[in-house]
Order: sequence, then C-alpha cells, then structure tokens
Amino acid sequence: MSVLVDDDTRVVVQGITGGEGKFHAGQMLEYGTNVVAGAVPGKGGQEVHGVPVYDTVDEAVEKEDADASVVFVPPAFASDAMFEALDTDLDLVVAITEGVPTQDMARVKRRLSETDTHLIGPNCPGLITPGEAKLGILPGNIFAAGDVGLVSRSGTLTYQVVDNLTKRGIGQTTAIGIGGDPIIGTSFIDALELFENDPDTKAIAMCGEIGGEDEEQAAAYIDEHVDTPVAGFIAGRTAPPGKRMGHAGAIVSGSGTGTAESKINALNDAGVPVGDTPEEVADHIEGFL
Amino acid sequence: MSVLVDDDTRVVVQGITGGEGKFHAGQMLEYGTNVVAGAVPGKGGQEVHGVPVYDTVDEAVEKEDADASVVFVPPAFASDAMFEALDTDLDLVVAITEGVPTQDMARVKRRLSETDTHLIGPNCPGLITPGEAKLGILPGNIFAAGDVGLVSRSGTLTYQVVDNLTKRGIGQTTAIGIGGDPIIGTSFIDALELFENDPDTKAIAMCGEIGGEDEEQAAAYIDEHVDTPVAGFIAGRTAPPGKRMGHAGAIVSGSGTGTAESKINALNDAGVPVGDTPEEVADHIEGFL
Amino acid sequence: MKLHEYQAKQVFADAGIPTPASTLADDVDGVLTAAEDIGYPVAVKAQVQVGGRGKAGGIKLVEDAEEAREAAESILGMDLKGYHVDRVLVEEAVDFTDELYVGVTMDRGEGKPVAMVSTKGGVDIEAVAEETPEAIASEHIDPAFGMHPYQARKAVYDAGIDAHLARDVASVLTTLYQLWDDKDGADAEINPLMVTSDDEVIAADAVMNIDEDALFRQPELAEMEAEAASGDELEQKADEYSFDYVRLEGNVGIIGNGAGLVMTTLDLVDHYGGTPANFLDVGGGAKAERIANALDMVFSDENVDSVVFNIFGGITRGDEVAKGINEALGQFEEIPKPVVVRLAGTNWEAGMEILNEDLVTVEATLESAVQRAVSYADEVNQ
Amino acid sequence: MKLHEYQAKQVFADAGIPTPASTLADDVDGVLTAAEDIGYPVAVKAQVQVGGRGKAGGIKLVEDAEEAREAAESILGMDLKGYHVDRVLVEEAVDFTDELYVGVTMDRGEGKPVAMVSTKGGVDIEAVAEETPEAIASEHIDPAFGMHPYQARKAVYDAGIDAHLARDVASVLTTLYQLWDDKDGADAEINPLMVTSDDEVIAADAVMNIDEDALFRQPELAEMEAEAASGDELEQKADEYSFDYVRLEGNVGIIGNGAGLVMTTLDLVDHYGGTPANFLDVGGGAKAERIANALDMVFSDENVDSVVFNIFGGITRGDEVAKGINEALGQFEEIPKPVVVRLAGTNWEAGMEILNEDLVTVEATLESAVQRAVSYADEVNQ
Repeated sequence: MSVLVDDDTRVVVQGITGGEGKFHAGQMLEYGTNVVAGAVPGKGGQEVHGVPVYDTVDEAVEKEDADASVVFVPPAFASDAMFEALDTDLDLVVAITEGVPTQDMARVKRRLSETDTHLIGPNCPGLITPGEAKLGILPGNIFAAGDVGLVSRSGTLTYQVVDNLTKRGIGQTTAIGIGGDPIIGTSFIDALELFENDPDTKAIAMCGEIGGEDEEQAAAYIDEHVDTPVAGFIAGRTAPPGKRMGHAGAIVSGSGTGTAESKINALNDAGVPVGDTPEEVADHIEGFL
Repeated sequence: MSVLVDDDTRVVVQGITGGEGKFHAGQMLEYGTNVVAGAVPGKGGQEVHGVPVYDTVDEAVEKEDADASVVFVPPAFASDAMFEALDTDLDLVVAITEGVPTQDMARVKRRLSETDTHLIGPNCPGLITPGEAKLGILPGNIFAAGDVGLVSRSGTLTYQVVDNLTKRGIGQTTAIGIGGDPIIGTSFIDALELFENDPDTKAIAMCGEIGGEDEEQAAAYIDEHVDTPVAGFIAGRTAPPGKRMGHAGAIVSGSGTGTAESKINALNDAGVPVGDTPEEVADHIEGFL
Repeated sequence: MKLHEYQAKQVFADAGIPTPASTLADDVDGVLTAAEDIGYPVAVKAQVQVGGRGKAGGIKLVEDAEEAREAAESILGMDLKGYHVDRVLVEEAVDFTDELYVGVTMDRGEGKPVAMVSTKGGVDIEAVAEETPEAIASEHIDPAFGMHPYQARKAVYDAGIDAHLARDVASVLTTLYQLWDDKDGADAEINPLMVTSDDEVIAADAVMNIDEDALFRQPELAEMEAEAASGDELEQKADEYSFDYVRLEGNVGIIGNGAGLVMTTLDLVDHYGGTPANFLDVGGGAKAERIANALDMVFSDENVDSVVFNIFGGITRGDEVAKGINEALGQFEEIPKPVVVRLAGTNWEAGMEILNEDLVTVEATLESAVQRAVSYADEVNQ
Repeated sequence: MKLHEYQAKQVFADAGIPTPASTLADDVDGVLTAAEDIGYPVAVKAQVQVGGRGKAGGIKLVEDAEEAREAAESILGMDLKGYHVDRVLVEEAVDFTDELYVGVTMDRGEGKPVAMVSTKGGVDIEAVAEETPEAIASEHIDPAFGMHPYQARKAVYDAGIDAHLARDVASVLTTLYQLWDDKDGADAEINPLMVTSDDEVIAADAVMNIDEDALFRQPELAEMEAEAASGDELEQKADEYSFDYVRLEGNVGIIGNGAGLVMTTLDLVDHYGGTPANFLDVGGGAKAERIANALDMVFSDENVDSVVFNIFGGITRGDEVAKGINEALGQFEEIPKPVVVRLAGTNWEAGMEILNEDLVTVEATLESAVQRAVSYADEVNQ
C-alpha cells in the first residue's frame, strides 16, 4: 500500500522541544503517525505531547525501538543530527531543515552512501502515506489514500498537484517531497525505484523544476527501468537564464542542461507526458488509471 | 602456487627515483618481478633500470596496465601515495615505508575498508612468491618455492624463520611480512584466509610478537575457519611490561592481553603449536608436511 | 553570495596565492595616487558584481597619469549593466606569456567537490567546457577526506601544464581548494592564472562565491556581504526583507510561498498570455507582517499592473496570510493595483473568512487566479 | 613521546580547557614565590615522566610557606623511580566535589580513535577499565569525518555525567579530541577532570603522548621533547643515536636489526639460561658508524659481561656490519667484553670475509650464537 512509511513506522523526532519540532510532532501524532520518542540533547526525561524525550537518538532507538527519524534541528546543527541518525542505523531519516550548508550535505551524502538508510531532504516537506503516517510538515488533509505515487522537488508545488488529484478522487500510495537543495539524500531515481517496486502504485506523478540534471537522469532511468506510467511537471519554464529562483537548485545556468526545455524533452523522450499546468498532470494521471 | 603475487603481477614502484626505491626496484627486477612502471610526480618521462616513470599512478596503470604497487615514499608523503594507489583501484599495494604517522594510517585504513584492494604494511618487508616475484625488500636468495605459507609481523624475524625452513629443504608458497605498526592494511586473519583458500599451501607459519591483540584474534579465527595446519612463534616473551621495544606494536601494556603468554595460550587453545625458538617452528612445520 | 574581485583577491592573497599589487579607489585622485604607487602600466577595474566588465568598458589598461585620469573619470560613476560603479581596483599590469585556469566547485550531481585545471585560461571557461571538455582536467574530491596532495598534482599533469610550472600550479590549486573548503565556497576560481615571463604564476582575476546558507559560520565574509550589496533597488529591498526575489520585465506581479509553486505561477501567467513582473517567494511560515512587506515590494514596482497572490499553506497558515493582506491593503484609500488571492492548504477556510473581499478578488483555483490577474493587467494596458 | 604535565597543561589551557593556575619552579625560592602569587593552599608536583608520583612522595599539598619550603626541599633533587627531579609545578589546589575522567586514544584493533568519559576519575583508569568496564563510556570516531558533536554529547550522557555538567564536559572532550587530532596525539587524557564546588570543571592533571612518527609536522612539540628528555643515562644516549633501546637487568648485551628479531634474541638468551642486559635495535640499513655506536652503547653498560650481535640482512648489508664491528673493536687494545657475531642474509658472505676473527667469535646460527654469548657471560660470573 505504500513505500518507506506506514502505520508501523516508529518515529523519533529530533528537535522535538523546539518550536517547529513541537508543533509538527503534534500534527504528526494527530494524523496518526506513530511518534514514539523525541531526541534533544539535555532534554532527556521530559515529555512532549506525552512522548518521551531522550538525550540521544541511540537511546530513543534502544528504549522505544524507533526505526525512523524526522529532523527539525536548526541548520547549524542539522548535519550533526543527520550523522547521528545515520550512525544509529535507522531505516529512514527525514530532514525538514532549510538552509543546511552544502558542504555539510556533501559529507552527509558521503556517509549515507555507506548505509542502507533512506534520507529524505533536507529542505523538504517530508513524506506521507495517506491514512497511515506522515513524517514532516505536509498538510495531511489534502491527501487521500489511493494508487498514485508522487515525488517532487518542491514543497508547495507538491500540495498543489496533490490537491488537483485528490479533488478528482485520485488518492496516493505515498507522496515524497525530496527537497530542492543542491545535494539531497533521496533522488528522483531512488523514489521512482521504490514506486516501481510497490505493487500498489499504479501511476507516478513526478514534479521537477529547473536546475541540475536530476530530471534528465530520472528520464533515462524511467526509459530503462520503470514500467509504471509516469506523468511529469517541470516548474520554471519562464525563468530567465542565470537567475536564482529561491531554491538553491532552481537556477538555470544558461547552457544546454538544467533548463525546463531540456528536462521536458528528456521526459517526453522517455515516454513521460509533461503537463503545462498542474491540472494537466492530473489529466494524464487520470488517463493512466 | 601462491597468494596475492605471481609472475603475472604487473608492478608500479611509487618513489622509484629515490635511493631506496631505485635500489629495490633493481633488486625486484633482478629477482624476476614484473616491474612495469615507476610513479614519481615531476619525473614523468624518465627511465629507471629501463622502466618508464610516470607522474601519476593513474597514468602508469593506463599505459602499462599495472595492477600492484610498492610504495617507497618518505613517511610524510606515504599516506598520500597509498591513497593514490587505493583510489586507482590496484589489486595490491605494498607499503614499505617505516614511520608513517598513526593517524594517517587510520585514514588510509578507513579508505581501504571500502575497496577490494589488499594493502600490505606499512613498515613491512613486503611479500614474495619464491621463484616468481617479490614486492618489497626481502632478500630473495633465502627463499625457495614450496608448500608453506608464511605470515609475520616482523621483517628480519621472517627471514630468520624462512632461513630455518629453506635450509631444511622446505620451500614457501608465499611469504608475507604484514608489518609491525599499530595500524596495518592486511592482518594475520586476512593472510590466514588467503592461505587457507590456496590449495597449494599445505602448512602455515605465523610469527607474531607482543602488543595488540591481533594474534589472539588470529587464534580465534584459526579455531573457526582454518583447516591448514599452523605453527606459531611469538617474539617478546622476556620483554618487561610497559616497555616499548622498537615496533610501535611491540609494547606490553601490562594488563591481561597483548602479552606473549596470552598470545601463546590463545594459539595453543586453537591447536597451534608455538615454538620456543625459530628452529622449533621449523620442526613443527616439518611435522605437518 | 559573490565577493567583489578586490575582496576575493584579498582572501586569496592572505592564503598565500600570488596576486598583483592593487589598491581600491573611489575617486579620481585615489586612482592616480594608487597608480603612482604601483607604477604604470596599471589596470583600472570597475568593482561590480557582473560578468563581461571588460567588454562593457569597465576595465581599462592605462600607461600614464593622463590615461589613468580618463579611465577613472569614465568608469567611476558609470552604469554597468544596471550596476552603479562607485569603486575601482587599480592593479599592477602583469606581463604574461600564458593564461591558465584553476577552479573548485561543488558537482551537485555527484555530491562531491571538483577541482579543475586548464591551460585554456583567460577566456570564458564555460564555453571551453562545452566545446573542448577534454581541455579541462578535473578531479572529484572525496568529501570525507578532502583533497589529497596527489589529486592536485594529477589535475595539473592531466591538464598538460608545463613540467616546470607543475609544482606552482598544484600549490595554487591546493590553496584554492583549502579556501573553498574553509570558507564554505560555492565556487572559487582564478581565471586567468597568468604565467609571467619569468615563469611565475599570478592570479590576475579572482572569483569567490560563498554558500549563503553557511554565512552564519563565516562572520568575516558575512561582513563583506554587507559591503558588497549593490544593483537593482527593488532587489536590494528584497534583501532587506530577506525575500527570494527576482525582478523581471512583465506586468503581472506574483507573490507565493515556495520556489516551485511561485515558478509554476510564473509559468501559468505566461501560459495564459501574460508576462510575469517578478518572482517573489515569501518562504515557509510567513506571518502577517511579511505578507504586508511582500505586497509593498510588488506595489513599489511601477511596471506591475496587477498582482496574483498564490498561497498553498503547509507551514504557512491561511489566516495569517489573510490578516497580512487585510493589514497591508487597509492602509490605502484606493488599492493601487488589483490583487487576486488564492488560498489553499493549512487554515485556508479561516483565511477566506477573514479576508476582506472589498480589497481583493478571491479565486478558488490556481488556474482561475492567474487567468484573472492576467486579464486585469490586460485591462490596464488596453 | 610523552609531554611533562606542565607542558600538557599549557597545551590544554591554550586550547581553552580550564586548568588550575600554576607556575614551574626549579628552586625553593621559585616555589615560594609561585605559591605566594597563586595563594595557599597549593600542590607541589615533581615534573618527571613516571607514573605514581603521588605515592612515591613526588606530590605534596601545602598550606603555608613553611610547608611549601619543606616540600620543595624534599622533592627538588629527589630520585623518583630512577628519575632525577629538577623541576616542580606549583599549582593552585582545587576544591573539588567530584573527579571525572576524559580521554582520547587510538584503538589499534579497530583502527579508529576512541573518546572516553567516566565518572570514576581520580583513580587508575586502567583498573577501572578492567574491573568495571561499563563505568567508562566510549565512542569510536570515524577517521574520515572526525568526532561529530553528537558523539561528545553521547559519551557524556552514556557515562552518566550529571545533566548540569554535561555541556561543559562535552566541550572539554571535544577540545581534547581536536587537540589529539591536530597534534598527532597517541593518548590525551585528563584524570581527574575535577568538578568544583561551584559546578565548574577543571583539568587537575594532563597527559599528552605524541606519535613520534608525526613529530616532523609538530615542530612546537618536537622542541618540547628536547626539553623533556630525562631518565636513564644510557637511554638518553640511545636517544642521541636514535636507537630503539631498552635497558634491562641482565648481563648479556644484545644488538640486532629489527624489533622482532632482537626480541627473539632476548627470548633465546633467556631460553638458554642467560639474562638479557638490553634491547638494542639498530634498525634497517645500518652503516658502519651506526654499528660502532651500538657497540659503544653496550660496552658503556657496566652490567654487560658478553655481547651477542645478531644481524639478518635485508636492507642491512653484512659487509657494512662487519666493517663497523672491525672499526669499533679495532680501537681497543683489549676487547672489553667478548662479542659473538652471527651474520645472515644480504651480503653475509662478504661480511664474513671482512670480519676480523681475532676480535670476535663467529657463529653460524642464531641458536649457537646466543648459547656462546650466554656461556661467555657465565664464565665471567663464575
């Protein structure tokens, strides 16, 4: 019924005593997520929303059998929190934090490559298996359980596309916001592979944006390895070359790759229809089901 | 007939233009080793003993198809040379250099653990498959081809034991001096595994010394995994506790492990007879054959 | 954040990379004094954050005081691609025989730093990369271990740098990588790294971009940033408000939350026949004041004829957004430009309830909101 | 290479680890002046490279000038386990409520650094490690990434350090690791890390061993080494010659090449009923002069009654060894102690040819050489 998370996922929230951590831990619990612990150095022994807080992730795993974490830790300490989670051998780490220095992420990614952990983010809204669990900050009420896997580099654009789907009665197996930073844990390809191997995912929506070559690489991967039908969307068609648009990733260098055109062409060549509007993406998905 | 090296091994000598590198490259060639290249930054284009020198290991591999290297580079640059060899995906790297800082070796070992390369040393005499090839500084004339695998932490002690064997007409498949430093590439266990899997090695001689717990661990490994008969020797029985004896490794901490007694007991418990003198080791080996 | 040339050169020189003698000047007398001290010929170089300064007349090589005065007068105060030049770098003119390139950047695809060397310096290196990629030797750096000495040498040998220069170029590359690493660089480049007639290398230009997300731990560089600010007035204002903002040529003002959604809004404006006036991302969790600031920004742009306000709440709450809109628009006797609002996601119902529909046009979907804003802008221009 | 306490404390203090006020003194007046400046009570601590100074009378706590004078007079000049005390550290006496332990070392088995914290400070930590290993929290450090901040905290929490001290202890451990890393430490320890009555932590002792193989890149520490040298006269001489040398209690002098072979020679001396007087490794590739120095060393030891010289040549050449022996022994009218020589390996035949058999006894095997040397020594003692 889903990838990466379900109602068995046991979540530790790193930074649960901070403003965002506390708020979203509450939201996750309310959604039904199995939040079993918090981890905040120096706050061991406290409780937040009735959830016990430990000084270290290790202790949270040992005492509460957590297998996933969500990181709400300020940027200066976020890579340390990710290393702590990776070194503790969690199955899944979701880093919400925005503004993690790129060189920190290069080191995290290096460590990640040696582990079996899935890291989502950073600078991402997280992921959700509707009706079961959400890890992150996505607004749960716009999602519905169903057959579509969704993967997106952008947070609010994800919500937009999901909204278009849900309003037509098309639900989701899992929706993953992989984040827009230059270096992220889980790539489009990783997510596509997960959805391709999930028997319940009947169609995939993939939302990219200008900058980098991840969408081009994903297109090549789809061509070779993905049988599940995919519909695409690329944000930033009208962005002028050389301008940075919010995300570190959303910059067009002006050369051949990284442009909306290059990405759309690559996806089309791989048999992936790309919508001009989020509505059109929903049209394509509806056509697949 | 051997492990790790034979007459097909294609060797690049790192530091071939230095005093030791040049001398021992000549000795290796004279022994019949297939020395195909040297690598010394800034000396590309030169020749040493008729062997072409390249600026980088990468180029030596590309042009001469080298698959092993021997490192004769001063201690300050030795870990860099080892990283270069490891990053070039050689099958075998033999580091002769003595005096490599321990923290440098910890980083090299970390990198090594991610590769399929065998690193011998540092601070070792190298290894030899008698009659085929020697990589290092061992005096070739004392060795003879035969059935015994030899592994030793010490250089000259290796020669002593080999001498005792050869003089009785007992030859060697391969003799490996793994080096006496606190952190080394190939351990006793790695070497024992290689010999165990070599059908031509009918007996193994293992020369350890005080300090560390490698011999104890090797004993446990032999007990579980090694069917080939092993005879042992432990140097340093009379060393007083707390004194450092030459090798960084050859220090007895004074507590339970690391002493000659603890090592000899562990080996005996694993069914390995330990000789009081090198002659007695040869007696045991002769008994096995 | 991009350092000015003079700042980057100072950083490089402090780390031991050879750079030409130079002095910053902000008036003609300063230029003349500096040139006298350094000795003619000197280059007079506009210090603005924009490429192609030479072609645009922002760099002049001068032989004597008269030429220096002319150059200073023409460059200081000039408008260079929209940037006002108020400082120039007066720099020793280097007599060179060859121009090399060295650079360090993050290869985001690999997730690894990459160090680059080329003998094709002094020209647009991106063009070289596209036309003759083999002319640039590159070494990926393992983020766990940093650049090994052998890698600097390997890049230099692979690039085909002359043997007698190899050691010096490798040393410059090593220092450049270390700077990039220590100072949280995004890119660090020397183009050209000049080779002088007596076979020394010297950094004739210096580029250093810093990862803005890391400025919190680079206090010295963060101070430079304050000094470096320049360019478009509205973009400066956006900096103050810390909005992600890009000014464009069109007339439909756009405000939204999240880069992907804002870009999509731009794309839809285009799709429905309009032209976007800007990209403005208020970010996540914006409160009322921030919303008001965003409206202020867009109203300040005289090109804007209508505004589309597109919020899909995740962390951002619809009620806060509505409050901000009400506050910002409540100040006006007459709303300066028509504002179309579309709220969705977290607390959107609460937002809709609060929102004063006398001040704005409300639309239920992204598509209809954009269409409405485009048609408002069209009306103004009829 | 082990730093003196006062040196290690200086290194720690420079890095920001809190240490008690202290002054080094080499005479009684110096002690009194220092104690006056610091304020009584103070500790007077012998600065010698040996453990168990307190029990041996090398550390005294004094309350006033009279006690300080007594302590200074008794400690300065004393012989402490064979080491002559010529300097003392006069140190503020810290009023403590608790004693902790923090340390960093290389776990050679794992090939990784390990950081350790314990609430059982102030005692022999090796005994704690053996008896109650669970009382020491340890974190292995990945040599690729260094110690992450979370690891310092984790070690502190795992050790059960009180919550209100956790941040300070983690900070000390972080600094200690960084020092260990930057300065090529072998071990770095603070035992005890005292907790004062107002809940501050302070390093009451300081241990820092430096990897001798890395001294080439630690010039400041290498200078300290020169200053720190002390102890046995012959061991000092060995330092000058850069021999690996250990003085023992017996009467058979031993010279060889390679630690393993020399140890084996010691073992065989024991095996054949003798007692080794020393361990002396001339290392690889020794030339004639070095061989002569080695003989000089062993002859200088009055306990030595006979010498066994055991060389198995790899890099070391038999002819060079023989030349060195001839030169060294040729100076004597009468050879002071009988020397048995065994040469094997590289150029051993050439060595045997050169060797002057009037000066030495030659044996063909290790076993026979050792047996001969033991019997010579026995003869002397009959």
